[in-house]
Amino acid sequence: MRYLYLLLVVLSASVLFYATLDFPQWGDPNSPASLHVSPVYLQRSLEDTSVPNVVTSVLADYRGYDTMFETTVIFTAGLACFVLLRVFAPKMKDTYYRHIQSGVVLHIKGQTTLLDGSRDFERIDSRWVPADIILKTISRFLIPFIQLFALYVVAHGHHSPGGGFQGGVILGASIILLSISFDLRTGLEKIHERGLGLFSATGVFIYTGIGALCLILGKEFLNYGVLSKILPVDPVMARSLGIFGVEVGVAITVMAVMVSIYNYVSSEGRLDEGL
Amino acid sequence: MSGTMTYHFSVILVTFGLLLSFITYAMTWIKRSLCLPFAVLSIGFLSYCSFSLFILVIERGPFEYYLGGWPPPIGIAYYIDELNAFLSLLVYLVALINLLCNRERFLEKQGDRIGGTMALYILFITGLNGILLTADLFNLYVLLEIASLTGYALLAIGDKRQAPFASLNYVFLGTIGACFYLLGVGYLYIKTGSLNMQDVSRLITQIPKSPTILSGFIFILIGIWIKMGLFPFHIWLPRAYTNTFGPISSLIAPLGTKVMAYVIFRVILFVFGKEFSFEIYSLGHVATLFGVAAILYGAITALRQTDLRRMLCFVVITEIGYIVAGLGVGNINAIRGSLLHLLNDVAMTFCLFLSADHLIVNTGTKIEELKGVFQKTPFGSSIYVLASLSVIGIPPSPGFFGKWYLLQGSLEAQNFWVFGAILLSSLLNTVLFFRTFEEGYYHHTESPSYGPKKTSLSAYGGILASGLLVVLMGLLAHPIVGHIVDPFLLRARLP
Amino acid sequence: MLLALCSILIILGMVFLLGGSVGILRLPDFYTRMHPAGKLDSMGSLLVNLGVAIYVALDFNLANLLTSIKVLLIAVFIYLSSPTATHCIVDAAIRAGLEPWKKG
Amino acid sequence: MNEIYSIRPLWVVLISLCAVPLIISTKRPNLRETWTILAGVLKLALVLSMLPDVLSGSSFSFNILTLFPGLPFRLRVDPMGLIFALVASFLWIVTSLYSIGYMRGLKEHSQSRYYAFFAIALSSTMGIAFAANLLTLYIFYEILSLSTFPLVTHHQDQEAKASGRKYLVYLLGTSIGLVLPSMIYLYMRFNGLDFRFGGFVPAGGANLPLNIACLLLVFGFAKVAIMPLHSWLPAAMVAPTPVSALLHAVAVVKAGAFSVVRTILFVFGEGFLEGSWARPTILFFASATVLIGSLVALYQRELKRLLAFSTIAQLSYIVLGAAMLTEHGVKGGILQLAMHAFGKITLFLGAGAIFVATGKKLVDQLEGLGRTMPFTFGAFFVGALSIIGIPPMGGFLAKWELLLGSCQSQYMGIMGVLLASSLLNVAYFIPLVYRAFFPSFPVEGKIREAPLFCLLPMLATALFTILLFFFPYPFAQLISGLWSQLLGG
Repeated sequence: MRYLYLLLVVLSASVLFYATLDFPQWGDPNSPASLHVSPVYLQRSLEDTSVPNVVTSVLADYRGYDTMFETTVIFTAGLACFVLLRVFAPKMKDTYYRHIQSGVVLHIKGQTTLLDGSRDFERIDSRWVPADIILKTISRFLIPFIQLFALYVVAHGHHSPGGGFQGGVILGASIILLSISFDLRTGLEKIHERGLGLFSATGVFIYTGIGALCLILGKEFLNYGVLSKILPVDPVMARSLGIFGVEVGVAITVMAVMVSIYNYVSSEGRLDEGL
Repeated sequence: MSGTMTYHFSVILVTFGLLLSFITYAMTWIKRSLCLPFAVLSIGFLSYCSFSLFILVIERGPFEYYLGGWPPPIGIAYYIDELNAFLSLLVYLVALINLLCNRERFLEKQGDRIGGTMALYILFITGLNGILLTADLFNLYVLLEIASLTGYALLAIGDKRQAPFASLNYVFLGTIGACFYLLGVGYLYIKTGSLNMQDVSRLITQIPKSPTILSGFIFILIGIWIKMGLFPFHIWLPRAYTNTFGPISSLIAPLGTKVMAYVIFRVILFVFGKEFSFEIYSLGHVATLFGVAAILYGAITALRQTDLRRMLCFVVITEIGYIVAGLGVGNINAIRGSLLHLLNDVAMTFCLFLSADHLIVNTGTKIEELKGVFQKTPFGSSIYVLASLSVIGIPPSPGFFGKWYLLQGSLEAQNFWVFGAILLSSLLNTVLFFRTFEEGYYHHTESPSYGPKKTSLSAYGGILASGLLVVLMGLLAHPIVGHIVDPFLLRARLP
Repeated sequence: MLLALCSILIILGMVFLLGGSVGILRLPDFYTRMHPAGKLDSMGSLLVNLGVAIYVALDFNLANLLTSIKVLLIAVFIYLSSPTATHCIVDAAIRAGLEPWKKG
Repeated sequence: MNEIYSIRPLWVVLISLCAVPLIISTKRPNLRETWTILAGVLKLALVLSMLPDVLSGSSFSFNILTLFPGLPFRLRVDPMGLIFALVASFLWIVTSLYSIGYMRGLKEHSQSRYYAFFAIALSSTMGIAFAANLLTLYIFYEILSLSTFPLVTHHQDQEAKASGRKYLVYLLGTSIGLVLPSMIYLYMRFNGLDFRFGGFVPAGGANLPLNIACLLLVFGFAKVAIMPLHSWLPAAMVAPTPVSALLHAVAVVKAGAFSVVRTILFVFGEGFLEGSWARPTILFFASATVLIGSLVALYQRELKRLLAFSTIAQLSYIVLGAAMLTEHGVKGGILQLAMHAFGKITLFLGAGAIFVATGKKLVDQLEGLGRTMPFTFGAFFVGALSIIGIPPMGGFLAKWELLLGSCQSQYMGIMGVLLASSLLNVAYFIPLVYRAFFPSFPVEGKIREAPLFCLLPMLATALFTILLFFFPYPFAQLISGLWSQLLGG
């Protein structure tokens, strides 16, 4: 059986090498790929969409439909984690509470909500690591900057590398950092499961909704130009704005999905105790 | 206005599918009890759209839809013809019936997660519809990812503990398949610079002998074959479909593989073209080989199974073999047979899995546990018998018509391998199904737990509807060939 | 003059980075290896970033000034995050019970 | 000859199918059986209503839908189909009445299912009779195989299971494995499968694939039980007796024989078969079946198995008659289709009546029963005489025509076969009846006549067997009409 697999690998590799026989030269400006459609994108991007970054205009406008599904793929990943991992069960059987002043830890068997919300006690994880003051302070300081940067990346996609996916990832990372450096419950206090769920759906909904809005306004799906009917701009600028709206949607979904995947995976779907 | 609206139905089908699935998921966090009714309504609405689209295509002939208003090859286009409009209608019907039939079971199994499950459910059929309608090779890949991802997630919801592992196994193989497809599309792009099917097809005819194009062809073909579960690439299929939650298997088993089979036809006939595939390179021999192997392997291995649903999985593998073998024979009657069989198989496999699932709920998954089930649930089991007879190919069931064209085509091409394999597998299928009939029919169990599980009226309605679908497909076989399959073949420039 | 300064800064930074890399490879155990990874890398990247910032700002206008500020900000954030990360890793290792290396 | 486009043939087919939901839905046995009988009477009335028109030379036809290009799902009533339909629909009523007595007498289980499948089987038999092309016939043929499966395996025990398997393997195996390929080949070559008098296959019997196709069809319709594809028939004897009667006299085997006659006369026809080697092959196998079947019947101890082998032999008469392709041969074959039905059903009903009244199945046990059950055995005697072919029983007419036909044909050997077989028939029937009336030892025990519901149908069929000798008018007329059409076409 092992040799069979080896044979398969060799076969695939040989087909791959065989394919290279007819490859155009590396970076050849006369290769078919750079003669057929690409020049159109390069020349017309700015006048069609008023977006100088060709990557963004191809991504979100010329082939915006693909990107919509890519965003949906991310949404689906979050959805799959929710469906497969989420356990709507009550809290862990055993809970631990720490008296903040004295540092005494109470191990409570069975369920209780008595000490929740108490000022003197804090709930801690069963495998508790004492709070690290350096980490907490630094992340508290850094997180706003990270989020600011994320917004910058989202907004700056028109001009420089960036856009919804990258910005969303950075935004999500900031919240995951919060959950790691404090604990899962702190992260969930800032943005709880319901919010994440709604955000992840809302983001893709914004993308698809903008497309559908174009449809309702009487043009093809995702034909942002028609948004000029409701926006006080010309069709080209409307395309640019449409792309921006879409990018925002992508960022929201990516952020929410990243965080919720982290939450579900790290807490085995209970959203009770994290890493 | 209404005319243009129906023109937009092509894209509404897919994008509103997305929108509705997002809302369904969001509903989890607003009012959970509304998720399921909303999902049912959504699929109902989409089925209606699909039906209007189908009527439109039948009335006016095929048309293109430019997404974002960019004409291809700059943008992405949809190409809607009779065949894919009909298949999409079938997909929605199957999804609707399956959901209606298994509402309670979904709710019981998934509880508070029902919103997410329903969103995945809608996304899955939406992805399949996108695959059907698109005319862009890369867009097809993206939608393939959607359909696969949702498929993995749905299949991991298991009756049995092995379900997640089986699904993981599928994830690995499915990813390899998708990668191969993407690699192939990449090679085509390197040599043509385009992703639109029509455009690529035009450009390929200028450089048919390029090794890169050939490699792309091979990779795309193998990628899709893995996804559709053709014989040597099928190993994920029985495990994934057997262990999963029953209503999921009755959704994915009929739809997943058949839509991929449609992609094969689309790619071979409309991208690479008949000359490239059959005359320059001898796809015919390869496909015949694989197809015959799949038919025989599926039919023989199915005989060895003790688990009912696993047995049906091998029946699915056999059916895939028919479709590929018909493609391999390559003349008009055989391909007509393949396509007709593909369409019929959606209905047949669906009915088979749905009714078998009903039997399984009442007894157990093993065939020997079926004892006396025909007395317990005479209605469900008679639909099971109907579907089985259709798979065997008893006229006037739909299975018969597909086989007839396949046999006629292979006889015309003097391809006796395919001819013999189809006949033999029909006979083996007879043995196979009558084995289950015997178990169900003969043994009385007079135990105190005797009596059917409580089954709601809608479940019976769903099973009945699936049976009716099979009967209708059989009765309408000739119009289907005349109005749906033949125009498709005509445009593929088959004689 | 300033060009020479930034050359010196960048080269010095590289020396620190090289030292850090050699240290990670050559030092005997986990804790000692974290030492160059934390300290020398921070110093090296600070120097290199400083050099780059000055180099960019040589041709003085608003855009370049902004760029050089961005580069300096990178240095600041590396200075914040890199030691914290090292600290956390070492902390985790101590909690996990990894014994420090003792000669002999 | 004019065609009447009418929905009536479809109604004939559907009427018993429509009765199925009524039969299933009702809980009360009386009502259920009323539906059955009612459907039967209606069916017979509809068939009879078509008789005058068909006798005057017209035919009814009805297109249901198109299955393949140039190949509709079509019903057409011609004289030959009408003969079969008349026999089957009349005997359905008789069998249903008999079933009431039999099933209630033995307190059988699942009677609703039994009547429902009985009705479906009859529907498909009508479909076979009225099929206008080979594919339509094939469709109904398959439905008949499937709908009789639950009847054959009605007892649901180990023995029934084994015979059920055999039944299906033989019938479905041959129809999928042999008939289907041959049919597809013919369709491919001639672009249609419509039955035409004299066949649609052009003359020129040397064509190898066509010869093979012909043999595949004749042997593929395994319901006719030409050896070596006969062994399902004795196995299917485990069924309740009314089912055996249906299988062996009315629906199943006659459907096979009918299909073979259709194949020989309406698909291939004289022109093709004249010079082909398929025809001698068929004649050889049919003759062998006649002789071997009768010989094997001599050695059977169980009454129903004896009748089964007798059926195997008698069915091949029909094939012989058709394959002789002479006027009297064909007439004899088709007459045999009707006459044998009446004779054999009388015998089966008799066997069933004996079983209901006494519980006896074996030939030896019949000793002396004729004294206590005079009506049953009287009817049995009439049936036996008809099968042997002794006047004044209907069977004689068929044998007479067959013998005339064999004189006309070039195969004189067939005459020998027919005569030898008649002698063998005498050899296995007469001692049986003789011993029933004149036992070699005194018989004790209280045995009474069979229940009235069993007795009356049997007497009716016996009476008809005799009447058909004196008044064969509709059948003979239909057959001459058919023959003149054959000559004309």
